[in-house]
Amino acid sequence: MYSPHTAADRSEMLRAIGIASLDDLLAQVPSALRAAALDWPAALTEPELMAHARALAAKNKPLSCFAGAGAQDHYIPAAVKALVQRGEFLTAYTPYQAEASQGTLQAIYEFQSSVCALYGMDAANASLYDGATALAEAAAAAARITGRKKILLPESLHPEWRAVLQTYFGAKGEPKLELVPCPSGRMDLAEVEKRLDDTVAAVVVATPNFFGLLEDGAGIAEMAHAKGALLIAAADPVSLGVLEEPGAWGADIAVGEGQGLGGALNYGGPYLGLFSCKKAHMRHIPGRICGLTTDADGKRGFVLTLQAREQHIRRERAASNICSNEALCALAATIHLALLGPEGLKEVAELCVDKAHRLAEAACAVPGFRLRFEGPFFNEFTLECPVPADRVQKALLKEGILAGVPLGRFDKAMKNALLVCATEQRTDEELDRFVAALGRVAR
Amino acid sequence: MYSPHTAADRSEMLRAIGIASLDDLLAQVPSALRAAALDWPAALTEPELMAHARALAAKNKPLSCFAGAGAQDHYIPAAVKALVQRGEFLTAYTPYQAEASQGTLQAIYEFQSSVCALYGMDAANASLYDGATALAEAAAAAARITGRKKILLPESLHPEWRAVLQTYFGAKGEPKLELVPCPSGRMDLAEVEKRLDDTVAAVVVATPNFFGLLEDGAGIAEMAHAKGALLIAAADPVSLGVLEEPGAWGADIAVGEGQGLGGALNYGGPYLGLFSCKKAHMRHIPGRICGLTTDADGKRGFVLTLQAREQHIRRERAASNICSNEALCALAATIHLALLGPEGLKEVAELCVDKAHRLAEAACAVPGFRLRFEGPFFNEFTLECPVPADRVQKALLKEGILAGVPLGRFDKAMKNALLVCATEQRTDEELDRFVAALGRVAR
Amino acid sequence: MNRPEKLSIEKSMAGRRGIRFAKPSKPASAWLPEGALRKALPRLPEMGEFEVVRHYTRLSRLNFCLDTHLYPLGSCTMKYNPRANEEIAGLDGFAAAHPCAPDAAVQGTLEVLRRLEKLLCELTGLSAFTLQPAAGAHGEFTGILIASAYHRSRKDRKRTEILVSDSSHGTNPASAALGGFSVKTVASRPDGRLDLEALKAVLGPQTAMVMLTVPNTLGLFERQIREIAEAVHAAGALLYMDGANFNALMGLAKPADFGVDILHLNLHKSFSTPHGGGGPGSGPVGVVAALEKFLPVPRVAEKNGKFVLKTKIPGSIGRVRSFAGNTGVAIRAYAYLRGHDGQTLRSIAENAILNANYVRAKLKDLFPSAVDEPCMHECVLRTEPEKMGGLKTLDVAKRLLDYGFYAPTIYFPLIVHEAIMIEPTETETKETLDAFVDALRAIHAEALTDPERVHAAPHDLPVKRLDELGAARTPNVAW
Amino acid sequence: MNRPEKLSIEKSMAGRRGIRFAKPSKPASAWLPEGALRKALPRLPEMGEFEVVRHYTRLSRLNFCLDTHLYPLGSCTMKYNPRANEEIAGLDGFAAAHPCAPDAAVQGTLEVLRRLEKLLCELTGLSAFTLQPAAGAHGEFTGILIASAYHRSRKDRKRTEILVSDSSHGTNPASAALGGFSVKTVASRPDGRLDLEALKAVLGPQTAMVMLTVPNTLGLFERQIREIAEAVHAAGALLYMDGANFNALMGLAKPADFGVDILHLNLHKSFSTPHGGGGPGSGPVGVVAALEKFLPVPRVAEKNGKFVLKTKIPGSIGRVRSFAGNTGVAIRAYAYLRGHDGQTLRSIAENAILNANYVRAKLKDLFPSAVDEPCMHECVLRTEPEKMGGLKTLDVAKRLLDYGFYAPTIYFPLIVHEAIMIEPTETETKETLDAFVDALRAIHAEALTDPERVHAAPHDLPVKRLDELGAARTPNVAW
Ligand SMILES: Cc1ncc(COP(=O)(O)O)c(C=O)c1O
Ligand SMILES: Cc1ncc(COP(=O)(O)O)c(C=O)c1O
Repeated sequence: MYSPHTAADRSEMLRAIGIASLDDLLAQVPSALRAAALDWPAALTEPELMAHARALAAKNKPLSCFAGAGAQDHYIPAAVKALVQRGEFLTAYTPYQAEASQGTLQAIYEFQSSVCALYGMDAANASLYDGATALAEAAAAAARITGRKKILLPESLHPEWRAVLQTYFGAKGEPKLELVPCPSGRMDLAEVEKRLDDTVAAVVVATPNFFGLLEDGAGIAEMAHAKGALLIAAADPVSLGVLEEPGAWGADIAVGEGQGLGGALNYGGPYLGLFSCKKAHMRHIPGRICGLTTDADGKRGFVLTLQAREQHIRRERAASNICSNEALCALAATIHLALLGPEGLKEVAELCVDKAHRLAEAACAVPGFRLRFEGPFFNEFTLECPVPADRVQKALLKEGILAGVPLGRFDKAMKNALLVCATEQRTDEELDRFVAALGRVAR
Repeated sequence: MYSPHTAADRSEMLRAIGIASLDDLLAQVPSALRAAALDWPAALTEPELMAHARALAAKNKPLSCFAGAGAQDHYIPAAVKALVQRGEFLTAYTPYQAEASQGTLQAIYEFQSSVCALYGMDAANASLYDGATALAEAAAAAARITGRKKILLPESLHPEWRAVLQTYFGAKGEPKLELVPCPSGRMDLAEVEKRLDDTVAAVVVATPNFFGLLEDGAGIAEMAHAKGALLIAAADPVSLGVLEEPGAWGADIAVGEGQGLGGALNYGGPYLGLFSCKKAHMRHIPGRICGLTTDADGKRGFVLTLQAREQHIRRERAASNICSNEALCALAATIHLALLGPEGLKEVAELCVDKAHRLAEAACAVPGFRLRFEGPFFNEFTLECPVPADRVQKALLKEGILAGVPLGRFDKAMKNALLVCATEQRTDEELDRFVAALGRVAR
Repeated sequence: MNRPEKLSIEKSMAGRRGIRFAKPSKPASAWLPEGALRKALPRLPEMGEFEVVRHYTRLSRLNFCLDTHLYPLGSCTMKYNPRANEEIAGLDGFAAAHPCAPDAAVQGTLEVLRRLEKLLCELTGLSAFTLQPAAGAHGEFTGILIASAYHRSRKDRKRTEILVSDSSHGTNPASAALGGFSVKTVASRPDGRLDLEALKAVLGPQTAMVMLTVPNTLGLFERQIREIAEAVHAAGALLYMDGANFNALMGLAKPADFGVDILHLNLHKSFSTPHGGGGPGSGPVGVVAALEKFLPVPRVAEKNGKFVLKTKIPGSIGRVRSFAGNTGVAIRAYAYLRGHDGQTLRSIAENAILNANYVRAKLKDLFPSAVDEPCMHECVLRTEPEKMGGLKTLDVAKRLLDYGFYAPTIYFPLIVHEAIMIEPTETETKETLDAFVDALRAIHAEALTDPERVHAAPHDLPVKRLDELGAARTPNVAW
Repeated sequence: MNRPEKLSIEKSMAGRRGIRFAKPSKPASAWLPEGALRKALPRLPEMGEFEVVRHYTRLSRLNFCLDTHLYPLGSCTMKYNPRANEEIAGLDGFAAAHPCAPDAAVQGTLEVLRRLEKLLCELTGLSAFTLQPAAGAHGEFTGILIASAYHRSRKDRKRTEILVSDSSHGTNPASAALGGFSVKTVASRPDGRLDLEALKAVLGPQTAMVMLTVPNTLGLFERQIREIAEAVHAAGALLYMDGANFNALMGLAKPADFGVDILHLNLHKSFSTPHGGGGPGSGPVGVVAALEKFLPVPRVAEKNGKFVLKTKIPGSIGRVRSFAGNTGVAIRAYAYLRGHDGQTLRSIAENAILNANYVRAKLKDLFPSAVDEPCMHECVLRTEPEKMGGLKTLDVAKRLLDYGFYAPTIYFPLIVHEAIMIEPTETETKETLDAFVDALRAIHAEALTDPERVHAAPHDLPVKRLDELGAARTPNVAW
C-alpha cells in the first residue's frame, strides 16, 4: 500500500542483490512457519476509510463534560494543535543524533524546565506514560534513593493509580504498599504518623486528591522528612496555576498527569506522565533527560544526557525500563504552557476554581444533594446524591451531560457519590443546565 | 490582541523615536477625521470564539451532495490538507524574493506544468480567482491577441460565468459578447457558423457544459480557426482524467474551475481559476507566471517571469489587473494531482462517469422523470421532473439530500429541470437513497 | 539542510501510486463515445503518498515565511495569522457547504457573511459591503464598475476618465483600464501627498472617479483628504479609497468621514488571513448609501432572523465572479474581528504605526526616509548608492536574506528612487525590529568594507542570485 | 537558513500574553485558604501567540525527520505515517471522549478497540490482546507480569529467572528486572541466532520465561524458534516474543505458530503511528488462550452487538496504567490496518525485507554484515576502523547527517563491534536507498582522503558535534 516499488524496481533490486526472486529472501522464514493467507477484510481506500472512521466517531456521543477523575476537559489552543502536527516534530524519533534533532531536544529542555517551574523542582525528565506510571516510577525511585522498601499510599489517591502501583509492585512484593485510610476524604496526619517508621521510603500525597480536596502537604512532608522518608507529591499541573507548588511545601519528588496541558481526552490516552524532583535525586530519574551542552565551536546545544541510567546502556540494572515516552504530548504541553504563560495558567486555574465552587454551591442548593466531604477543593468535588450516582449519571446523559464519575464502581460504600468536575470549558449556561437537570433527578 | 508590546516596550520605542506619546504619531490623522469609539461587540477569547464559530458552523446542514454546477464535492486527501497548512506555504506571500521563496516558486512551476498536462497546453499561469474570471481573462486575451472585438458565448455556458463576462465587459462594451443559443442543451454548429465572422476574436466552448453535456469541441474549433478566431475551452479539470484534452481537440486557450482539485466547497470560495494556452499566446497570459532559470552558479532555480505584462510594471497597460491570486488553492491542486497521478485522476473521473450514469438511469426509471437533453455527459445531467425542481429539492432536503440545482432560477422555461451531479464521493447507498426519495416526490 | 529539490515529475516513476480510489462498475468507455475520450493520460507525476509528502515538505523548507522570519513587505501587511482562524474556517459545517445549497441549509455561513458585512460597515462608516471580490484588485475593479454604473444611472456618459495618484499601486490604473476608463496620473507633492491643486486642474466633467490610497503607499496620511473629497464631489466625480492599507486606520478613523464613496479592503492583509504564497485573498467593497444598489450580486440579507442570499437586485452591476465570494477568507476575517473589541482594534493601528516609526527612527541616518516626517503603518526609505559603494536597494534586499530576514518591498512606490518600503506590522516584537535594524545597519557597513559580498548575495540560501532576465528571455514555464 | 534559537524563556518579556481566558467571577483567593495558594507564579515564558508559533516553527526546522529525510534507524521502523490517520484520530468524536464516560456514550471508540484487538489476533495467531500498555517496554513489563501471574496461579513459585538473548533490546532485561525477576543472558551463536544448546543448558525449574526478539536485533530470523519453544515449554517456562520488529513478519508468519505464548507489538513502529520525537507509542500484548485471563484490565468485550469496558476480571494482573491505554494510537493503527488487505499486508514485510537486503548487498564490500547472509527487515553492518583511517561508526554517522541522511542506529546490538543497524522500511524508494548507499560509499572514500573532515562532522547542521560527556558531567536540565 505505502510501498513505492514498481515491478521494475523490484526486479532491478533483486538483480542487485543477486537473487532470482523475492522468495529466496523470504526463505529465511522456514515454510512450516509461514502463515496461510490472512482472514482479513477488504482494503478500504482512503475515502472509504475516512467515511468508515467518521461513522465510528459519530457513534461516540458529544457531551457536556463534568467528568474529571484524572482526565480533564481543558481548552487546547489552535496553535498547539497546528504546531505539533508539523512533520519535523511529528515524524522524528527520539533524538539519538543530537545535531540533527535540536528542535526536539530544545523543546524537551523547555518541557523539563516548565515542569520544574510548575512543581517547584530542579530537574525533570522528558515524560513518562501517564500520571499513574509516573507515580510508580517515583515510588521505585524513592525506594532506590532511600534504600527502604515501604511506600505509604493514601486512600485519597486515584484508585486507578493505586491499582497501577499495586500491579507494578504487587507481584514483586517491593516496594511494599501500605494504605493510609482517609475516611474524611483527606489524609489524616495521625494515620500517617502511625505508619511512618524508618522502613518507609516515601509518603505519597495527592493534592488535589481523587475527591478533589487539597491535602495538608506541608504537614505530611514535615512528618515524612523527620523520619527520613521522602515526600512524593502527585498534583494536577493546571491546579498549580494557583495552588502552592509541591517543591515549596516540601515534596522531594513530584509527579502529575499532564493531559490537561494541551492534550485531548482521547478516551484515556495518549496522556502525559510528569516527573520532577529535587537536584539531589537527579541521577535516579527514570527515562530520557535532555541536557544543555556546547558544540565543538563552543556554541550552545542540547543532547540526551545521563544515559547511563537507561536500559539501553545498563540493561537489567537500569533505573527504569522506559524507552519510548510521550514526547509529542510533552511538546504539546510545552507549547501550551508557553502560550498560556504564568498569567494564562493562573486564569485557567482560577476559572476552574470559580466554576467548580459555584457549581458546588448551586448543586448543594438542590434538595437532597450535598458535599460528601468537607475541606477546600480545586475544581472537583464529591457530590452525595439522594439516589445512586449511576442513576444520576444515566439521567443526565439523556440530556447530553456527562454528569461526573459515580464512585460506587471504586467503593461500594460510595454508591451515592458522584465526582463532579468543572473546568474553564464549562460555560455558565452549562452549569445552569447541570443544576437544573439535578433538580429533575431529585424529584 | 496580537501585538506583543508591553507598556515598557512602548515607552522605550517612543523614546527611541524621540516623542513623548503615541498621540504625537496619531496626530498625522487630523482629529476631525478620527473616529469616535466603535460600536463593537465584546472581544471573544479564543475558547469563546471557537465555541461561537462551532455554533455557527452547526447551523449549516450536513447533506448528501448531488449538486454540482461549477462546485463539486470531490475527496480531498488528508495529505493535501496537512501540507497546505505548513506555515512555510501558508504564511509566505507572492515570491518577490525568489531566492527565499523557492518552495512556493517550484510549486507554482509544478502547478503550471500540471495544468498544461491536463489541458494539453504549453503554458499556464499561477492561477486566477475562479473559473468564471479565468474565462473573462481568456476573452480579454483573445481580443488582445486577435485585435478583434467579439466573443461568441454559448447558452450552454454556466449562467454565472456568462453573468461574470457580462459584468466584466458590459460596461466597457468590449469585447462584445454574443450568445449562441443551445436549445438542445448543446452548441449547434450551424448556430455558431451563422455568427462566425472576421470580427470574432474567439468562440467559447464549455465541455462538459453547464447541463453536463459534452460539446463537439473539435468541430467548433475547426470552424473558428477557419475564420481566424481563437477557440477558448472551459473544462472541468477532473473530467480531463478521461475526456480528451482541449489542446488535442483544438483549443487555443483553456480555462477551468480548479476547486475540484483539492479544494473544499466552502460555499463558493476560495476557488481556483485555471488558465492555460498554446505557446504562441504566452505573452498574453494574465497574472503571475513562474519560470525556470539558473542562479549565479548555474544551478537551477525558479523566478516570477514575464513580469512586464503585469500591473506593477505596466500599470494601466497591463495584461490584467490581477495581483493576489489563489496561490494556496493552486498549491493544494498541485499536491492533489501529484498524489492522484494520471491513474488516480482517471479513477476519479471514471467513478464520476459511472456513478452519474447509473444514477441517471435509475432516476429515469422513476415514473415522471427523464433526461431533459440527449447526448453524452460527464458527471452531471439535467433531470426533467414531473413537478417544479424547487419542490424536489425541498422534499429531498428534508431527507438530508441536496438534490441538485433547480434551473428555474436561471431560466423560467427550465423550472422543472434539476441539474444533478454525482462524484466519486457518493456511495451506492446514497444513489439508492436519492432515487428512492425521488420516487416519494413523484407520488 | 535545505537543498534544492528535483521537480515532482523528475521523481516520477511509471506505475507508482499515491492515493487509490474504488473501481467503477464500468469504465468510462462503456458510457461515453470513444471519440470523447482522452488518448493518452496527462503527464502528471507518478509518486507514492510518502514521496509526495516528503517532496512538498522539503519544498516548503526552501521558503522564508512569516512563521519563520520577519517578512516586512511594505503594502502587504504580513502580520500574524491566528491559527484559530484556520481551525474555524476548516470546520466541516463551513467547508462542506455547497454554494448552490438553499438558504435554509446554510444559515451558519450566511450569518457569518452578514455579520462580517455589518462589522466592516462599522469599521469604515460606509453603508454596505459586498464580499464577492476575490482580492484587492478585484475589489478595485468592482468599485470602478460601480462608479461606471452610477454615472450611467445618472445618464452622465461623458465621464470616461479615472484619476490615480502617481504613488498608487499598479492595480489602481490597471483596474481602471479594465473597466474601460482612460487613466490619468496625478503627481504627488514633495511631501508625498496628492497635490490638491494639480488634482483640481485635471478634475472635470470627464472625471468619473479619483482613486486614492489612504494611507498612501509612502505610508503617509492624506491630510487633505476631506478637501480632496470636496473637490472631487464638486466636479461630480466619486472618490475611491484603496483601503489595502487599512491596518493603519483600524478603529482610528472611518473612511466615510473622509468623504470616501467607495473603498475596498484586503481581508488577507489587515484582517489577518494568511497570504498563502500569493492568495487566496478577499477584497470586499464598501459604498455609501447612494451606491448600495449598484453592488454586485449575490448579497446576503436578513429577514425575520433568517438569512437569505439575494441573487437579483435591480441596478446591480451583476456578478464579478461565480458564487458568493471567497467565503473561507471571510470566515477568517470574521473570526479575527470578533476576537477584538473597539479598543484592541484601535491598538492594531496604533502599534502598527508605532513599529513603523520605530524602524524609521532607528534607520534614518543611514537610510533616509522618502519624506522626512512621521509615517503611518509603513515607512518608505531610500538606499543611497553613492554612500554605499554603488550598491543598490536590490543588493541590500538580497543581503538581508542572508541575515535571516525577508526583504521589504523594493522599488515601490515607483516615484521613490531606490525605494525600500518597510511594513513591520503590529505583531512584531521590539526585539525582532531591533535585530532587523541591526542587520540593515550591518549591511550598510559591509557595503563599504566588503561590497562584493553584498553584491553577490545571497550566500546562505538554497540558491544564489537568480537570473531573472534569462528567465524572461527564453521562458520555460512548464515541464 | 536554520540557526539555533534562544530558549523560550530567553524570549520572554514580562507582561506579554499568548492566549487569554475569560475572567472568573471571583479570584481563587475568594474560594480557597490563603495558605493553599502559590506565592509566586511559575517561571514560564511570557510570549505573544505569534512569538510562540514562530519559536516552535523555527525550532522544528532544526530537526531531521521522516517527512524530510531518510531516517533509517534500525529497530525503530521509521516508515511513512499516513496523514489520513492523523485526521481520523483527531476527529472530535474520538478526541473528545472522556475515559470515564459510560459505555453507551463511547460505542465508537470501544468498537475500534475491539476490532483492532481482533485484527491483531488474526495477524499473530494469538487469542487475545490488551491495548493498555503505552509502549513496547511497557508491553514487555505487562507480559512479564502475566508470566509471573501464570506461574503463581500454578503455585509454581520457584520460577524467579528470565532468560534474554545477548542481542536483545535493553528494555527486555530492564523490564524483567522491574518485574522482580533475575535476568540471565544467553549468548548468540556466530550466526547471530540464539544458541539452542546454550539455552537448554540454562533452562530449568527456575526459568519463568525466555524472551526472544523475532526477527532478532541482527535482523535475522530465529530459524530454530519452534525448537526453542519446545525446549522452553518442556522446562515449564513461557516463551515471550518481543514483536517490535513485526514489520518483517506482517502477513508472512504468525508468532502463535512459532510456539510463542506472549508477545508485544509496537503500534508506533510496524503500524505506522508517527514516532512524535519519542512517543506516544502503544505496546499491545497478545497471549495464547491459556493466558488470556491474566491480561490487564480494562478490556473491551462485545455483548449483543454492544461494546462494554470490563474493569474487573478475576485473575487479571490489574492495571498497568490509568484508563484504557493510548487509544489515539490504537485508532491510528486500526485505520492503518483497514487500509490493507491480506495481500498488501504481506507486501509490507516483503518490501521491508527487500529494501534491507538491497542496502546490505550494495554496501557489503565496504561495510561487511555482522552475519553474512540475507537479512530480514534490517541489516546490521560493521564499520572497520582499521580500513577507514581509524574512523569509527560514530564518525560515519555524524558525517551522514551532512549528506542529508539521518544516521542509522549505531553501537546496537551491543554484541556487534562498531555496529551500524540499518532499517530502511518498505516505504522508501529505490532512488532514496541508492542515494543513501552512495553517501555511505562516499564517506568511506572520504575517510581515506580527508579523515579530519569526517571526524569533525557534522559541518552543515545548526550545531557542530556536541559534547555529551560534558553534558553528563555537570548536568543542566532546566532553565
Ligand atoms: C495599496 C494596494 N492596493 C491594491 C493591492 C492589490 O490587492 P490584491 O493583491 O489583493 O489584488 C495591493 C496589494 O498588493 C496594495 O498594496
Ligand atoms: C526490539 C525492541 N524491543 C523493544 C523496544 C521498546 O519499545 P518502546 O520504545 O516502545 O518502549 C524497542 C524500541 O526501540 C525495540 O526496538
